[in-house]
This record gives sequence, C-alpha cells and structure tokens, in this order.
Amino acid sequence: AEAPLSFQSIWINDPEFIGYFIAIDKGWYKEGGLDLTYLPGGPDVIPQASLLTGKADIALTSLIETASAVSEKGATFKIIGAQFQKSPDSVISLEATGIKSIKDLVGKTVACPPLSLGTFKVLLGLNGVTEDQVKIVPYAFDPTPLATGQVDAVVDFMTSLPFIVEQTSGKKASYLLFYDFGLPFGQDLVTVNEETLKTRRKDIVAFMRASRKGWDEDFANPEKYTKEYENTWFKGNGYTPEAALFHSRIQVDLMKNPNGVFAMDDDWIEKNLATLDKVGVKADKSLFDTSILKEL
Amino acid sequence: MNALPAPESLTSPHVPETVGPVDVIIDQAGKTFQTARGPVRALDPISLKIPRGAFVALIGPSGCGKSTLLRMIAGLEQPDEGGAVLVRSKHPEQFRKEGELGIAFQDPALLPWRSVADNVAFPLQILGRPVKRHQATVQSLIELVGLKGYEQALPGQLSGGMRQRVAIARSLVTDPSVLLLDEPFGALDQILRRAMNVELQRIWAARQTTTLLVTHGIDEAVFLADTVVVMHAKPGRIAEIITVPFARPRLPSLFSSPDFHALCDRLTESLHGEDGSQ
Amino acid sequence: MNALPAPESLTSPHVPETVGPVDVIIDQAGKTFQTARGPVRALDPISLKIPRGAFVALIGPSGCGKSTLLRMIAGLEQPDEGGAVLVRSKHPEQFRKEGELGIAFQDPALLPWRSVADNVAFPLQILGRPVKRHQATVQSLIELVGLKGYEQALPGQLSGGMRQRVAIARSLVTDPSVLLLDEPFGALDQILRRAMNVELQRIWAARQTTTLLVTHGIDEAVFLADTVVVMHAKPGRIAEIITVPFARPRLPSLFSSPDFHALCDRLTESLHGEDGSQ
Amino acid sequence: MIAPSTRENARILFGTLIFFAVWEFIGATTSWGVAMVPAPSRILMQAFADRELYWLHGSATIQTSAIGFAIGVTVAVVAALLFCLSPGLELAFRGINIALFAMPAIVIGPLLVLFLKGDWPQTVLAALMVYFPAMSATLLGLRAVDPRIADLVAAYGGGEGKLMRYVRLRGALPDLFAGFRVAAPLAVLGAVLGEFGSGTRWGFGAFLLSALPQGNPARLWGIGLASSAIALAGYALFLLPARRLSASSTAVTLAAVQTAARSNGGWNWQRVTLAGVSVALPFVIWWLAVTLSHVSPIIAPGPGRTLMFLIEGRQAAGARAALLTALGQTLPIALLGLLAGLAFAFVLAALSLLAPAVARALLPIALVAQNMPLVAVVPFVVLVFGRDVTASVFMAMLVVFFPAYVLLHQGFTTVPRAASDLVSAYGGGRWKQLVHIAIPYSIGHLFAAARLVAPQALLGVMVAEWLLSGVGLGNLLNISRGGLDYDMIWAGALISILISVAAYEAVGFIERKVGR
Ligand SMILES: Nc1ncnc2c1ncn2[C@@H]1O[C@H](COP(=O)(O)OP(=O)(O)OP(=O)(O)O)[C@@H](O)[C@H]1O
Ligand SMILES: Nc1ncnc2c1ncn2[C@@H]1O[C@H](COP(=O)(O)OP(=O)(O)OP(=O)(O)O)[C@@H](O)[C@H]1O
Ligand SMILES: O=C([O-])O
Ligand SMILES: [Mg+2]
Ligand SMILES: [Mg+2]
Repeated sequence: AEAPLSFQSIWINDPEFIGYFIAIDKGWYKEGGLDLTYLPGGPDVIPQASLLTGKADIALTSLIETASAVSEKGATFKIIGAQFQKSPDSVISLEATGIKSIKDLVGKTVACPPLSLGTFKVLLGLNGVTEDQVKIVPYAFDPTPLATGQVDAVVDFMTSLPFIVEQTSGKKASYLLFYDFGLPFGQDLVTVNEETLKTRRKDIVAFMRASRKGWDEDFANPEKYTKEYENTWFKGNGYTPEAALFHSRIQVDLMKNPNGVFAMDDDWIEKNLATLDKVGVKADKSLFDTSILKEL
Repeated sequence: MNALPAPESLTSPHVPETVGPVDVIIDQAGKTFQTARGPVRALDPISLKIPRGAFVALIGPSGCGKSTLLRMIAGLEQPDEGGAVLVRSKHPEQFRKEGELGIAFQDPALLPWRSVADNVAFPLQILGRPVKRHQATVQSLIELVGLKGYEQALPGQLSGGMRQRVAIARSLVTDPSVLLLDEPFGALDQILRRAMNVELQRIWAARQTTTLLVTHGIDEAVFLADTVVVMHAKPGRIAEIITVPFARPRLPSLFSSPDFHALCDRLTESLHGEDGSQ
Repeated sequence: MNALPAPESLTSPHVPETVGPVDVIIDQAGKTFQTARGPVRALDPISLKIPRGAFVALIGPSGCGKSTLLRMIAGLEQPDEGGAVLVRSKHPEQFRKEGELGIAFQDPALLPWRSVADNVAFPLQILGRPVKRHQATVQSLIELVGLKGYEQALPGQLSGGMRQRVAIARSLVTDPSVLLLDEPFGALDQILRRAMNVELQRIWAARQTTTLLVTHGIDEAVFLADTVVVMHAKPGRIAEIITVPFARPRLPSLFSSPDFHALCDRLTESLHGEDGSQ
Repeated sequence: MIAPSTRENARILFGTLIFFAVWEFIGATTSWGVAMVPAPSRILMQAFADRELYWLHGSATIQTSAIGFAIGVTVAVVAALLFCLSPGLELAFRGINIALFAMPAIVIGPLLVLFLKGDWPQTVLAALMVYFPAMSATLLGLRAVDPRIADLVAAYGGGEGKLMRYVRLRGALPDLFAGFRVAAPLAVLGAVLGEFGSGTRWGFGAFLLSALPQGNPARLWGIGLASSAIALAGYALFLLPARRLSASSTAVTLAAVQTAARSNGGWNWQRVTLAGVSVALPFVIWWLAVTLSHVSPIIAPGPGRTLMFLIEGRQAAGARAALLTALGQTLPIALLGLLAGLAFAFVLAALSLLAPAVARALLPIALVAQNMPLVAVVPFVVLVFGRDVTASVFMAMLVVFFPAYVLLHQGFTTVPRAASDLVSAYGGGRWKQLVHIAIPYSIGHLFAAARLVAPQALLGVMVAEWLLSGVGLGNLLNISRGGLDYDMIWAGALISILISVAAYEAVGFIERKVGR
C-alpha cells in the first residue's frame, strides 16, 4: 500500500498549484508509493502551523514567516525546495498613475496586506522612501480600490491582479516585483519538519519527484491543463478562463530554473538570506536543506 | 338628572331624540370575537343612550358582555360591522384623547415598577399634563381611597383590595367628565365599599360626571344609579332598563329602607329572568 | 363539626388541647415584610387552630392580612421568627407535597397558554397524577362552575368572572382535604355566587374538607362557616372569633331568616369595631 | 375609501421601487457605481450565469450552517436549562460562556482549521457563534416566570422540576424563538466566515474568497446578497412560530410583581467563590486542553506561558506596549460602536411600535446589510465612510444591532394587553406606549440585549481594523498570526475576552442599579 502523506498548500485551488494537480491526476504520487492528501489553503490556514501540529507532513510556506518561526519560536523547519525562484510579490498600479519605481510611491496611497506590511516597509526603506511619505491602508484581496482609484497601488501577486484590473477597468496595469527592487526572495517554499526529513526521507523524495514531473508537464503544455481543469480542480474558484490562462502563463518564468523546478542554487540561497537580514530576521544556511533536491 | 329618557328609548334600536345632550350613544353595536375555535358572539347588537350627567349601572351575569360593552365605549374594542359607538358625538378613539374619559378596568392593571402615587398619576402623564401641578389631587385621591402612607409602596407590596383602590384613584385623577368603572369595588370589604359608594356619589354629584358602573352589587347599583341596565347572557343583550326613583343625595340609611329592598328584589328577579322567553 | 372549640381557645396565644384532630395550627405567627421603605408589619403574631373538617371564614378590612395568613398556611410566606404554622402536624412545605391541599388565590393566575380544561387539570399534573384518569372530574368541575362549552377556551378569551371560576374549579380538582380560598367569588354576580356557595357547602359536607375561606361577603361567611374569624387592620390581628350556630345543611332560605340577619349585623358591628380598643 | 395601512403599504412599495430605480441608475451609469454598486439587473444576470456555482456553494453553506445551528442551539438550550436550575452554575460558567462568544474569529478560525477535519472547522465556528445568543435568550425566557404561577406550583408541592416542565419551558418559547432568530443568521455568518478562511472548496465563504480578487462586483454582491438571503430565511423561519405563540404567551392581566430575570442576590462568600471559579475555569480548561493535546507550545501556549509573555522576559515590555497601543485604538471605537448599534437597534425596535410600516420597510434593508459578509461591503463602506473612525464604528454597529434588535423587539411584544389598554384608554398613542409601557416592561430584555452585544462590538471593530483601518487589536492579531506569533495572539485573545467579560459584568451592574 502507499504511504499516506499530507501536503498543505498555501492558497485555494488556482493555477499557482497546477503542477501538483497534474501529478495527482496522472497518478505520479501513487507511482512513487504515496497516498497524497492535498490540503488547500486559505486566509485562516497557516501552513507552518499545520506542520507544527502534524496535520501536514509537507507544506508550501513563505520565507519570512518560516525563517522567523525558526529563529524566534524555535521551530525546526527545513526548506527543501522553492516553487517560485522569484516571488510574485509586487507593487501593482495603473500605468496611468506613472509609478515606474518604488520611489514614485512618494505621496501615494498604497493598499498593503497587513501580513506583508513589514516587508513592504523594508522595501520602501531600501529604495529611499520613508514611511511617512506613503499612506498605507489595509488590503483585503479586492482589486476594486485600485481600479476605482481609491488607492494608487496595491501590494499583491502579479500573477492575476494586473490582468483582472485591465479586464474590468479597461486601464493598463503594471507591476514592480519586490525581487527587482532590492528584496529578492522565493515563494511557495517546500517546507518540512526536520524530524520528517529524517524519518520519511524516501517519501519526501518521492513527493518532490512526482511534483517536479507535474510541473514539467505543465511547462510543456502551458494551456492544456488550465483549460482541462476549468471544471475540475478550478471549478468554483472564481477565475475566468482568460484570467486562469494569464496566470498559468505568467508564473512560468518565475518558477523555471535550469536545474529544474524547486531548485535552490547557492546564489539564490544567499539572496534569500540577505533579504531576511534586511527585514531583520536572523537566519543562516541551515534553514535550507538542498540534499533532497540532489536526490531527485 | 331627572330628564332621564324612558327605558324604552334606551333600548330602542332606532335611537330617538332625547331631552338634553347625550354623552354616549351605542347604536346597534354587537361584538363577535374571532377565536381559533370559531367566532364567539359576546354581544348581540345593542343600542343604548346615556344622557349627560347620568349615572348608569350595568348588572348582569358573569360573561354577559359588560366588560366588552365598557371597552367598546373606551374604544378598546370595535363593534362589529353595522354598529357604532359615539361618545360626545365623537368616535371613542377621538374622545379619549381629550382627557375627559376616566376608566377603571376589572383588573387593576397597575404598572408593577411604579409606586402607588406614580400609578395614580399615570393618566396625567399620558395626557401630557404636568404631574407636579396635580400633586395635591393625586395625594387627596390616595387619601380618599384610604391609602395614605402607601404613596411610595409598589403594587407588589399591596393587598388585593389596596391595588383595586389605587385603580379607583387613578380613574378619577384626570377629573373626567365620562367615567367608566368595571366592578371597581369587587375586592373591597363591605364597609369600605359602602364608604366608597358614598364618595363616588359625592364626586359624581359635584362634577355631574356621566358615569357607567359595572357591578355585581345590586344594592350598590340601586344606591348609586339613576338607571340600572340589566343584561342577560348567551348571547349578551340588554334585558331590561330600570329607572331608580330615589331622591338625591342618597344617604346610607337608604340601604335599610323597604323601598330600596323592594327595588333590589325587583332587580334580582329581572336578573333571574335570564332563562325566560326574551 | 359540633366539636368546635370555644372561641377563646382559638385566639389563645398558648394553644390548648382541643377535642379531635386539629388540621391547622397557627402559633404566634406574625409577618413583617422588608421593603425598601423599611419593614411593613402585615400581621401581629397570631394564633389559631382549625379542627379537622371545620369551615372557617376569615373576614376583615382590606389590607388586614387575610391573604398573608392564607399564604402562610400554604407555605408561601414564612412567619417571622418565633412563629410557627403546622398543617396536619407538618410544615406547610411538607404538607402541600401530599396533594391534600387545594388553593384558590385572590388573583386567578391562569396559565395563558392553557385551555380552561388544561388549567383546571394543572394541579393534577404538578402532583404527578394521570390527567387522563381524572378527565371526568375535570369536566364535572368545569360544569359545576358553569363553564361548559368553554373547555377549550384560552384565558384571554374569558371574562373576569369566568377566569375566577376556572380558578375555583382548579382548587377543587385534587379533591383536597384542606382547602384555602381567597375571595373566590369576588368577581361573580350574586346569583352565581349564591349557587357557588351552595355547591361549596355540598362539597365540603361530602368530603369533610377543612376549609378556610377569605371573603368580603358577611352573609356568605355566615351561610357557609362554622366559625367566623374577624380580623382588624393596622396591625393585622384577630379581633374576634364567632361561632355560627345554624344547623346543617343550610338552605338558601337561611339567607332571609331573621337570626341570620342578626348574626350578620353582629359581625358587621364587630368589623366596624376596628377603631376601638380591640 | 382606502384603508390607511393600504395607503402606507402602497407608499412603501413606491419607495422601494424608487430605491431600486435609483440603484439601477447609479449602478449602470456612474463609474464608481459600476465598480462598487453594480446595478441590480447586472447582479441578477451575473447570478443567472453563475447559477450552477450558486447551487454548489449554496448547498454547502446551508448544510454547514444548519448542522452548526443544530449543534449550537442544542448545547445552548441544554446549558440554559442547567443554568436556570442552578444559578450558581451559570455564574461559574460565565467566564467560559463569554469566552466562547468573545473569542475573535481571527484567532479561533486558524485553530479550528488546525485541529478539525473536513467541514468541521466552519461547522464548529457556526455552532460557536450560535451558542451564546441562543443560550442567553433561552435563559432569559426560562427565568421570567409569572410570580403568581410560581406560587400556584409551589402551593401544590411542585418543585423547580415541575415549574420547569410545565411553566418555564412553555413560557420561554417566545424568547427561545427570539434566540433562534438571532442565532440562525449568525450560524450562516459563522459558516461563511469559516468557509472563507478554512480553504474549503465549497460554500459561499469560499465562493466569496475566490470572487474577491476577480474584480467582479456584480458577482461579489450576488454572493453577499445570497448568503444574506439564507441568513434571513433562517431568521424568518423562526419568526413564524414566534408570531403564533406570542398571542397565547402573554398574561391576560398584569402581575403586581415583575420577575427579576436575574438574581440580584448580594455578594455573599458563595457568590464570590463562584465568581472566582468563573474566572479560573477558562484558564483551567485552557491549560488542560493544551496539556492533553500535546500541541506545540509555539501554536498553543498554555495560560502560564501567555501570562509570562506579558510579564516576563525581554519582549514583555514590547508586547505590553503593542497591546496597550492597540487597545487604545480599539476600545473607544468599540464603545462607540456598541452605543451606536444599541441605539440603532432600539430605534428600529421602537419603529416597529411607532411606525410599523416604516419598520417593515427598513427592516429588510437593515437585516440584509447586517448579514452581508463584511469583506464584500468593504469597498462600499470605504466609499461612504472612508477608512477612519466612522467606518469602524459603522462596521461595529452592523455587527451589534441585529441581536440587540431581535431581543428588544421580543421584549416589546411581551407587553400584556392590560398595560397597553390603559394607555390607549387615556388617548395615549404609540409613542406613549413605548415610553411608558414597552420600555419599562421589557427592561430585562433591554439589558439582556446590551449584555449580549457588548462582546460583539469589540469583535466588530476588530474585523474593521483588519479589513479597513489597519490599526488596533484586530490588526495586531492579524499580523501576529502571519508571523506565527501565537504568544501575542493568545495574549490578545485573552485580553479581548477579559474586556468582554468586564463589559458584560458592567452591564449587569448597571442593570442591578436600575432594578434597585
Ligand atoms: N378577547 C376575547 N376573545 C374571545 N372571547 C372573548 C374575549 N373577550 C371576551 N370574550 C367573551 O365574551 C363574553 C363577554 O365577556 P365580558 O368580559 O364582556 O363579560 P362580563 O360581562 O364582563 O363578565 P364578568 O362579569 O365575568 O366580568 C364572554 O363569553 C367571553 O368569553
Ligand atoms: N410582599 C409584600 N411586601 C410588603 N408588604 C406587603 C406584601 N404583601 C402584603 N403586604 C402588606 O401586608 C398587608 C396585608 O396584606 P394582605 O394581602 O394580607 O391583605 P388582605 O387582608 O388580603 O387584604 P385584601 O382584602 O385587600 O386582599 C398590607 O398592608 C400589605 O400592604
Ligand atoms: O419580530 C421581529 O423580530 O421582527
Ligand atoms: Mg367583566
Ligand atoms: Mg387579600
């Protein structure tokens, strides 16, 4: 029989996780000897917490939260792979507003999710903008304030928002990646407890192998599965087919790595550690464990 | 007072002209209650006129519709289709707004959170009259009903009879020109009851208040009223209207006069006649 | 019944031995209510014995403590320190659990959501007796109080007198051996009242129910009771205890006998004596 | 001649038509209308296009809220019975009761997701939101016994058991149904909130979450209105039996004594002990749960660790400062929201007496607004109120007014006919009825309403802070949860619960003062 393994995702079912869906549907986890339980995420789902309670064996997490849980709370997490080489975290605005760099945010109103507030402030600082030069208000996933001009920019993933704003308001939108403005880091980091890494190494390798296969399959046929899953995995997730396609296409560049998806090159790890340092979270190389990647 | 209409005119369905102003006109007013078990006919359509300043007593068996009639006059129940009630040529809802109506229900209905004095003063507040200016009235009424010393007591701290007396005082506090009393003395002992009878006569005489008194005391009815309306039950209707001939003011000694007893007996008979042909 | 104790023994503070069993012993029981305005003395410490099967009427002015006394016997009020009430040698709280107590309060207190029949049957349910088996009793009591046809009516659909009659029927439904009635006929017309008086006498005679009746009707008291306890107010106390000598069964004709009137007058006087020295 | 009520209804119908016409116009023509207040026709067309999704999501939400409602209400009724039979028990459990109700969804949501599987997180959240209001209302009804009837039962040797069985249970039905009317929409709200956060695929919460980033206001409004409609259906379901009951539930005559719905016994040592238990019990249960479940203390610190977090260590001062600052921002607004919500509830309940037709017209709008998922109305609220104090007060008011309204309205309908007849007989109109009869008569319901919604106000403000203003306790907890700072979350939850308990007791204190 297959070994049960539960995988905590970080958000609801959308193209961001299509690689895993492909692997599930093709039976590649089963082939690897795994009985995978896929747990979708949501605003109340904190993947690291799922790891801590044992609800999940593997989770997709964010860098800063994971690192600070390790350094400040004594959690024993290991990041064993990075889905996104470059995090889609961006400052998104209407082109007409004329925001072409972080500096241009001076005097503007920005909607920022409270969770990203600290990081965003560091980003401002790195670009020579002081906190009092920008008016920051909470952002709750809704593009309406941007489209209607209630705010000048929002902090969000660029994988769908710019497209949606253009679609709904007819105005062109643009984005500035955090990655390109002094805060390079990855996203949807594959994270496990150190203990799991020891005891279930084989299963973890099998998981990573199958997942990579899923993503490779997606990269090879970027539109096929997005369309195919419209009425299965993506049913009821709110996306229009066009938005889903946009999402699927645009995320590929942020994920691809010559060494295969999930790769964590030394250079990349250094960049992430540097970012952690800038936002004031203590961390070192031991946060990352590249040994699994080497076995793939 | 002596200009009372003959009994016939009172019961006549087509109310004829009477001498002097008429305060209450009840014209073919019946009352049927709708209940889950079907309609309940409380009152057959009845007609009655009460001249200004008259004292009318209403007697009849339990459940014959006395309270219902009184509540219709107060505008608390609407007569069935086809009937009408007018008080001083106005709809009861209109009339009662003028503050000329005084009423004591069969149940004292005191507000449990108000003291005796505040309960007595309650109608003043409803009518928007300044309570302060009427404090002396309130106090004198409380004394009239023998509750001096209980001004600040709450209803829960009173005996049954005391509560009823608060309700009597309350019915008088607005100095009404039309007074409706539904068995106001039912919970009082005979001595107090007699005393209250005398007081009521005094107040009525002084103000010429048009008064309708529902009572089970035949002697009380005869002692106080110009006219006694006898009702029968099933269905509720007016059986007879009897004029009381005794001169005013009537003294307590009247209670022991043979004429008085004769009239009481006559009324008892009329009440008994219920099972008769009518 | 003729073994009634002399009046003195009833009022004596040190209750002496009496002939035959005594059902109710009230021994130096006073009652002071604590209110926000200070203590209110409702009853001076009083003593009273009611022999088994006796019919005692309690008369007295409004507010003299009749209801309070009755409620003490039912265990609803506790006498002040130093006083005691025993019913069949038991504390009232104990005794009432046996289902031998019947009570009608001054206020009918019907459950608004229960029909007449269900209200009458309510004490049976409290005592855990099967209502089904007593259905005939319930029906006959409803008929006894003249409410046939209203079995399924709700209290809100009844007249004041009808509600009181439900309460009377309810007090009898458990076939009690000690019966406490607080002005049960206050809202009834004289004819019905007399009829109920006769019925009550019949029930009492048949069952030898020890009965305590609070009433404002002196004639009612004399007609029904072996012993009339006259109370005075301020403070509430027993003024006099009068034995009624008329033979049983008493017929309605008694109401017009001169002896009857004489005793009523005597009682009226005793009541009036309130302001006297005691 | 046209009856005045018919004319009034016609006017209201006309007003409603105008309302929709204006909405349609604004929603179709103005740019901000198109973006934020889509025209009714557009909402309907979108809903038609989405009909299959509505079916899938709607049936999930209905099922979750129905099960949550059933669980919450069952526990509530059983608890109310126990608390009625043993007031000491109620006192001892007061801490737990309020804690269950005042536990911020921001805190409880992630915990439920962690420890429960399947649909249970949202089901339990619904049950939790239902429990306290249903229990409070039922208890209020159970305790209010006509003293005359209580005497009757006692005189026949009936104890508390018989009184409960034959009098309290039946007498409590109207209040019980009022509780259900409060609880049913809250169950839907809880379910939607749970679905929103838990990562489940089906349910209006999930639908809302997925629609939110898609910039489709017509769909957003459609989802909001649809979940509001489910909530209202729950409310209406329990309005019907209440209407039928109320006629036969109020006493015909006025009792001379009003029952004190709450025991206002003095502070003897027993009460002090029970109050102590009431404070200690939540901590004991907390400690037991944490100890027995072996959860990582990072996520579930025990009471000791949480207190230490605030008292000891290098970060304690910082934590205290952060909490104090947050409270300073949150509390004044919560108080304002509480007062505004109570005032609005009062006005609406009063209008149902003073101008029933107006109330009938206003009520649906108010109820729909109250039951709209807050996230869906955020852009609209920002448009109207901006993002400062007014907006937060408005959000708190939205949360507060509904339970308060239902309880107040229930109180107003229990006035015996005898009392209102008295006012009518002296020509007093509806206003006098309200001032002199309805309000003093239902003072117990008034305070019950205030006690019930005092904790709610705090929660409402916290939601507003999380979604709108980005300050205060709501924001602090939200940020902490992302940083896995569960010490701060538990400390914040502890403090907000303590404040809720204090508010609850404060209302009780005022009630005892007023009731003498
Ligand atoms: N709200 C009601 N619904 C249904 N029936 C009612 C209602 N009110 C009164 N009735 C019926 O109407 C009849 C007359 O009642 P009403 O109270 O007028 O009698 P009454 O003459 O005042 O009697 P009493 O002397 O006992 O007070 C009764 O048969 C009663 O059952
Ligand atoms: N709960 C109470 N609190 C304070 N005082 C009370 C209370 N109950 C009764 N009293 C007082 O006790 C006295 C006796 O009351 P009680 O009801 O026994 O009188 P009663 O003889 O039955 O009078 P009535 O014939 O008017 O019914 C009254 O003065 C009353 O004010
Ligand atoms: O009855 C209502 O609560 O509207
Ligand atoms: Mg009547
Ligand atoms: Mg009494």
